[in-house]
Amino acid sequence: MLSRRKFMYSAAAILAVLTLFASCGAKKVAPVATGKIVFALQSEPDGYDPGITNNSFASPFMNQLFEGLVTYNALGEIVPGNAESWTISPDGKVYTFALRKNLKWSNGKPLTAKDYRYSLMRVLDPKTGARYADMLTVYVVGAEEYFGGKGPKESVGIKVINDYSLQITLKEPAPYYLGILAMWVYSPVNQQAVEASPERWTMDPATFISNGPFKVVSIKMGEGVVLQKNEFYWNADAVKLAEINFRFILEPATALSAFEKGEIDGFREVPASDIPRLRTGSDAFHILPAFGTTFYDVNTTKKPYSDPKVRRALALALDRDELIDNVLQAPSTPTIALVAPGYVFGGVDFTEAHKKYGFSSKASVEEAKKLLAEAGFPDGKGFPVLELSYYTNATVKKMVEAMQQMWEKNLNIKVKIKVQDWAIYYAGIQKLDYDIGAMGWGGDYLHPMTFLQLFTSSSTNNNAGYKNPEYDALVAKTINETDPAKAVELMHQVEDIFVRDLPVISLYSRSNTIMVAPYIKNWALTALANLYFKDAYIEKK
Amino acid sequence: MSPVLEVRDLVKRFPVRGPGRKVVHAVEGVSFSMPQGETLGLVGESGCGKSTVARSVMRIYEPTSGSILLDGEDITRMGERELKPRRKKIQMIFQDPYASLNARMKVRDIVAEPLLAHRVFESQAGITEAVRAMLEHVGLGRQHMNRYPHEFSGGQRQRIGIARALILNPKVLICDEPISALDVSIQAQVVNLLKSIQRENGISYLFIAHDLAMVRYMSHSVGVMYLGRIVEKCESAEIYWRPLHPYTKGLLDSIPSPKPPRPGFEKGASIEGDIPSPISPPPGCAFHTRCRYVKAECRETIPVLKMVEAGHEVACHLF
Amino acid sequence: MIWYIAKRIASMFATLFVVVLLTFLLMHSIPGGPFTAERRLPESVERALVKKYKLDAPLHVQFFDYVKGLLVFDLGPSFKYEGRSVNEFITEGFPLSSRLGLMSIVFTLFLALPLGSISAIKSGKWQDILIMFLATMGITIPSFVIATGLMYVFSFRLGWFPVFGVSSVKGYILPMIALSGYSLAFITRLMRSSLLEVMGQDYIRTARAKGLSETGIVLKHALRNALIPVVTILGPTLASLLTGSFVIEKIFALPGMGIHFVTSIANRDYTAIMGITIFYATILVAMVFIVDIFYVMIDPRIKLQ
Amino acid sequence: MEITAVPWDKIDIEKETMETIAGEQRSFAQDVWYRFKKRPSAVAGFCVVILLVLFAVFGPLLSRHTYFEQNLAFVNIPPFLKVWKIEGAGTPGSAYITQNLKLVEVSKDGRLVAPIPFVREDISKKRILFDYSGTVVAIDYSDRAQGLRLVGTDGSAFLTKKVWNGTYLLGTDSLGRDMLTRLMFGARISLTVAFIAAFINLIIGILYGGISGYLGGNVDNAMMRVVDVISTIPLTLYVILIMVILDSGFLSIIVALSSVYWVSMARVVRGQIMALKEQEFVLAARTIGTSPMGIVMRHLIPNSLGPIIVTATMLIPTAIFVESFMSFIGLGVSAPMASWGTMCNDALETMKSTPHQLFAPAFAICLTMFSFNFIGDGLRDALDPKLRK
Amino acid sequence: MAGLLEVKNLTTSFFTQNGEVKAVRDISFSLDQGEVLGIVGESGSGKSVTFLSILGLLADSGRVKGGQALFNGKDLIGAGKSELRKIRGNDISMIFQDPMSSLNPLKLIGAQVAESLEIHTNLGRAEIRRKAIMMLERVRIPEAAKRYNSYPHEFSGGMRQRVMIAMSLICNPSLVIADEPTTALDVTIQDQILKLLRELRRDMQSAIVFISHDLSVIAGMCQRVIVMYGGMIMEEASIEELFETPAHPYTMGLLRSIPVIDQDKDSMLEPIPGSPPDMLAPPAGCPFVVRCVHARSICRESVPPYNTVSETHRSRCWLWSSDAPVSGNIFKERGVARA
Repeated sequence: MLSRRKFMYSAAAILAVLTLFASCGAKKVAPVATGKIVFALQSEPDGYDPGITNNSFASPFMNQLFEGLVTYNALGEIVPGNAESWTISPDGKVYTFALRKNLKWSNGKPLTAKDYRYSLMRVLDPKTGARYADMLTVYVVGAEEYFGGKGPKESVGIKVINDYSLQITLKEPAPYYLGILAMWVYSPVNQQAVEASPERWTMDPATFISNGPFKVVSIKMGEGVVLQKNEFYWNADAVKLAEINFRFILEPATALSAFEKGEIDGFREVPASDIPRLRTGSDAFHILPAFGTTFYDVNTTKKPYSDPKVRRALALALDRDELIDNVLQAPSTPTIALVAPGYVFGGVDFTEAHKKYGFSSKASVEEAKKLLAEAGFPDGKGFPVLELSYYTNATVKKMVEAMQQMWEKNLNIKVKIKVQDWAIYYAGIQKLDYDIGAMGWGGDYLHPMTFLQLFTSSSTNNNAGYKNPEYDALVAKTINETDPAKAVELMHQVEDIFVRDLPVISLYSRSNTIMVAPYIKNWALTALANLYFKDAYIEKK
Repeated sequence: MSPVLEVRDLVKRFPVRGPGRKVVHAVEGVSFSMPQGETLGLVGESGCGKSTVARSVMRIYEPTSGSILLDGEDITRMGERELKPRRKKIQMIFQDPYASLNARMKVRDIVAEPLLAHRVFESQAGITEAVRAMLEHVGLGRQHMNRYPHEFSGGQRQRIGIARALILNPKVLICDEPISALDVSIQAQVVNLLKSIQRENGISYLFIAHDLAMVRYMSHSVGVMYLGRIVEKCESAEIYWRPLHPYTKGLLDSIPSPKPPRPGFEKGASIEGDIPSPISPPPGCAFHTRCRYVKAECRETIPVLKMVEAGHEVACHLF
Repeated sequence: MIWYIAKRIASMFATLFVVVLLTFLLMHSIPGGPFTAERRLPESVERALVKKYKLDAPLHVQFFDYVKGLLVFDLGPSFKYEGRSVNEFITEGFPLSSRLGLMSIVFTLFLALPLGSISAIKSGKWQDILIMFLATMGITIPSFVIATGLMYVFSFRLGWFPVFGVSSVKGYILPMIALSGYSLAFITRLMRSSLLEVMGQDYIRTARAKGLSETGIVLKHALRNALIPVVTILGPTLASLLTGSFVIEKIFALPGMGIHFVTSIANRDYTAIMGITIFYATILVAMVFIVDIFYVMIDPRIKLQ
Repeated sequence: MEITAVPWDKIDIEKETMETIAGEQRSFAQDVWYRFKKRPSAVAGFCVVILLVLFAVFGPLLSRHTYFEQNLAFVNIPPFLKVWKIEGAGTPGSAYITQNLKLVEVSKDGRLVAPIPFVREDISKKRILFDYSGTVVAIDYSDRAQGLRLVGTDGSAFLTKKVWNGTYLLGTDSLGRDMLTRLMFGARISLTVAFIAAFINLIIGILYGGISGYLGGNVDNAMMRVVDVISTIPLTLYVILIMVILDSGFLSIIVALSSVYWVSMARVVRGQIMALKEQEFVLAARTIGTSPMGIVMRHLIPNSLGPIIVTATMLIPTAIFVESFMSFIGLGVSAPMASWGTMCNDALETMKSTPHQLFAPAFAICLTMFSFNFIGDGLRDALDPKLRK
Repeated sequence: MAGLLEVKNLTTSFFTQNGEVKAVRDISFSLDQGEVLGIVGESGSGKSVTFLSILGLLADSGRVKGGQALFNGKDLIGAGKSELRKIRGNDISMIFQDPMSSLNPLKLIGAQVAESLEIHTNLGRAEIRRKAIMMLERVRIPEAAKRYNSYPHEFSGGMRQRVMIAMSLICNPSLVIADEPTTALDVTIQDQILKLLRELRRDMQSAIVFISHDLSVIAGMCQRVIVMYGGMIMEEASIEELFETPAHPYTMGLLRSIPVIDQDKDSMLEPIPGSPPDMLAPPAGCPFVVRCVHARSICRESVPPYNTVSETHRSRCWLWSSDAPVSGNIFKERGVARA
């Protein structure tokens, strides 16, 4: 019997395909080129400078305003963006990009490879305060040294060959580097605009020069940002929307009401408890897979959680079906592994391999009890009070309360729940001052490595304190592997170690929810939560 | 015999909030002495400083200058701790029989408070007995001990106040307008009570009132106050028969006659005008603005209290 | 008068300085910094940021730098919102919040004074009981419930008003009512008790003895006297209404400044926390001051001293 | 008029009778209670508070449920159920469609029996199929105008009726816990926090305001500036600081509440003391030689009790309210314990789909606030010295 | 000549939380045009309440339970509110005790004086102002035109009372009720106000009711006096009769309990013993019975009737009853002696 949840998932996939069909058909029907839409966002981003921000709330803006060398299509595949084509050296270290000849800034001035070098070097300038600087320093040759003030500018592996050719040299081959290149930190910024007002060029539509399908015409703090079609975009002919009005509506319930009254045309983050109703009652509601996993960090440096058996027992004692169906109420896929579905190689999703773990989405109480007994806590005796931490968030609160009961019931241990404000909570997690804490990861790029790298000893986001040389070595080997097939094989091995050791307790792979009015066609929301309106149009009502 | 209470050149000024360092000249150089067992009456209109004198003597207010001698001891600058045992010798009764008793305390506790404060008795029974006796003395009984003040009439409450003041057996009792808030028929009860207590105990009173007739009746000697100063001081009989100061005369003339006027008879001319503000008292004699006999000198020099006849002092340039 | 104003202004500045100092200390003593975001920053990046915002300087240096900026009305850059200055938080958010706040205070006074008066005049009658019941409800029902309820009924069900935003005048109506809720109820109750007290005064009896009608008495004699306590609480009420409300702005998606009170703290946006608090404190002391001056206008007995 | 000789006897008036005080003797408390009783709204408020306390103390003992026991099969069930009468099956019965589109069998008296097993979803027909003891029934969502319907195999909808939830009288929360029982436990926490916080505020306020008011002058000035400053700095800042120092829990809520709200109490006390300290009975106590402490404790405080108690009464609802805010940002009691405030906060987001979860605790808070407001109003009058005889 | 005001069996009570306070019990009296009547009594004796009842100015808790008050033949007790309003301030005006609290602190003096004219006449603004200033001048307010624009707090107590007097006289009322107009004032100021009132009386046609607790104040003002105690009229007499031959033990006690200025200091005053009656539960008979040294058994049982002493003198004391024994009766013995 197909579980309902999986069914939902396939329904979502069908929807995605339907969206694709719609886009195919689009070419035949002449779209309305003057469409205006109002789209609500849940939060204001902390900035609009692609070189600086790493804030997920900036994503809708970055995706409409900027375009890097490569970008994604509606199916979430990497496609050429500003670069027409590229070549990768056999050792996988040197990427040479051929830029399109007709690239222009939104002010009509030409955009060349020099602009790319300027933009990337700016990210590597510590004075810029780029939050995503590590997306360059980790990969590009000489970048780390330069960023740390220990190396010369010239030795950074970003070279302008000519106006239309850019070469990036990596320290080591990284099979997923194109995914990293698609991140907005690699987007070009206009040198003239930036240097005229380094701090504030994104605050004024007049100086906010971009290169994507849209440009900014109005920006009002707390209220919203209005984008208009960028006539100088290299593929401007394909852009059919005249204006996108992004409005900040912090309260999801307000956004939903506004949508249902027709005041806005779409919004992200649908309130969970409304999902069942909307799923059956609205054709504007969409569930799409997300490349993210929700897991609970376990402090592996602390007894008894340092014992993999204990961690496994805890992981198995949870009934993920109940958690997802009844508590979360948002369609998601239960998992015990780390990588979320979405990376397809050779026609097979990476997560197909998870079947071999023989994991049940129901609680395996007997097995869990057995493991706990083996770890020295028969029937939970002697197990210290488990402190389950989370941050102020209503959904997470429900989850931890349900988990608390499951653990207490199934393992006969005591669980104490502790809540903190995010900043304090996160500081505590980083200091390894916790037992188990709510966490999760949304992929930066569509490749399993965005997950698997989390738990290397050197990862800044390894909050579990997990240190396993075997794991580290395998990850390093994967990075150096230029053959994609072999890389996949290696990555499966990495994940095997993960599932064996379970440094964190995975619960489910996430999904994205979105409401978009049915008359808006051809929009795209990728698994990385990149929302694209570059091909969207409005069908006459 | 030395006086039980002596006040010398008492000055009390209150700062006024706000700019210009203004002060209220409440009391400006008041001196008097009170012999044992006698009553000194202070009379004057509202704002003349008579209550301020009383409160300064009680050290409720800190005198600006001057000295207060109680039983020969200077208590003007004594600290509260030092003063406390001396407080037994000097007690006070207040004007408002409603405001002067704590509404949240029973009569027994009100009257017993001085005993507790000075630890006169060790046992509760001793205190109760003393309170009972004292209440009886002022005409109240045992059945009143557990009642709250609001259940009593004004006269009864004033007697409770007297009981509280007398329970420590003081030598001096300051009576700050003790009867002016009482009904006419009740005033005499309180006055008679005070008189009989004096006769029995030989206690000295500083009796303050605005009712000249009552002050004269109560007191052995009388001081008339006007704007912070004593303008006339003499034996109480004199004040009616031979008032010297124009203000005293005017005051006497202002008192309505207790008999219906004979037809065609018009009362003597009274004082015109209002009392000046104590914040900016007129220069010279404070009364010159209302005085019929004003001379140039009165506007400039402050007259001093001088002995005009034996036992009769007056502060006026006419003398 | 001048002396009084000068003294008041001096004490206002003293209060504000203490507020600045205390907020600064409090803020720096709570854990988490402005760069604690969704994900951890690489150490090198964080170091670069700390240096950029001069957070590595000793605390007292940071404080005096801040105060120096304050003297020229520069509240500094936001640590959270790249490129924003804290001044912008106020210049962008305050106009809307204050507009809404002013509308609310007008609405409040417009309703509360007559309602409170009716309640007092009809003391003990059904009108009084009804008004006091509603006023008690206004005090007891939290603003988020009022706001959500209003939105559900009037925007969602009836469609009379937009769900969010203030693109038209209509958009102000519901937030204004929701924002007024508490003060409306509170001032109604205050007005009632104040008027009741005034109506028992001797001069009201004098007015009655002149043959003035009850309406005339209320309008010509009682109202102005009864307003005095209302004026007293108007200062703090104005300050809190003008600077916006987190709940109302969130629910109606209004780009005001009330939202920053909470979010800047959650974000540990140091300069924003300081700026918003100082701005609020300034408005508060200024309002109290203005109300004191207003006092003199309605009560001739009070001289500014 | 017939007048006999007897009435003309002279009577002696004794002193005793002249000084007799009419009326029964009433202590201060009796007097307050006597006048408090005369206000029906205040008495009603008082009764409600007593009932709430009883509800909090004894309610949980009578409940079949516990506050923490979750039943994830029965989440978000409202107190009123719209049930569909399943007919044509082997055993006729009734079923309820839950908020997350599941089917629960409901007995005749409204008790929840068990979830009906899910079969599959037919996306083309827009139906979710369930297996009700061998018969297939389906939730049909094809017709948007009619909303959800429960249909049989023939596609015709069953009849509906409204029943009261027999298992969970006030429904369940988002984790399938009994709302009523949680409400009772919430009452324990909310009321305890409120009473303790009000009490501590009372003490601090009296001490601070008392000292400030009694000493007056520059001390008073300085102390009041401190109060001004405290009321200007945002509450959230302190709360987060306290959260860091103390860890979340009962103690920290009380500390947080006490650290701020004494300010209004201190202002009230100070105002009272300032007004009273020039009163003659206080002067009398001074001339007697009563110590400053004695004056404050025996004279000033008891006489300003009226406004103090009224302010304290009003603090109780404030405390309940602020507690909910603190719980939300993490200062509250730890889960699965919940106060009314946390229950409100939890239900806020799902207000549209499960309004009963918000309504019950919000109603409880409003009721408490109403009651305390009425008690406060009643006490204000009862304690007003002007109204005393 | 018909009386200006005739009060018959007026009874007023206050209903408080503690019970019914019988403030005025069955009182009757009359007043002629232009007459000056004094009402004397202690606080709580019902003297003010009587007139507040007549004018419909009782506090909310007060209610007139019965009786009539015929003013120019019209019953004021049964009169409608608007009818009463036309009379108040116009035909009957009042002067209150405390000039501080009886003036609205937020309104200009002039406006408050002029208000009665605004209510009761159709005069133009300028005319009203002119009249108000004239009135202020008549009560001897210096620089009246300037002081018109002052606030009450800028005036001294005596000046305020002058303003009150101006207010009450501005519409030329036929009856002025002065409720303890000098009690809150100092002796010298009281004297000034009394003088002013006496002067004004000469030019006015108004009848005056002068309420006071102070017999000596009444003595200089009035022609006739009513003595009240415990909500009842105890004695009514011409001023000379009252002082020379008081016909009620209470009046006698009152006269004896205050010292005169030349009182013999060694003589004790003769106070009336005891306390005023509790009006929540007044004695069944004569309200003065518990304090009366001449009380008889009958005094306890029933309220004495008005007994005629002379044509202009009546007393509510049983001892004046025709049935009262002569022996041991102070009044009759004296009467016999005098006769």
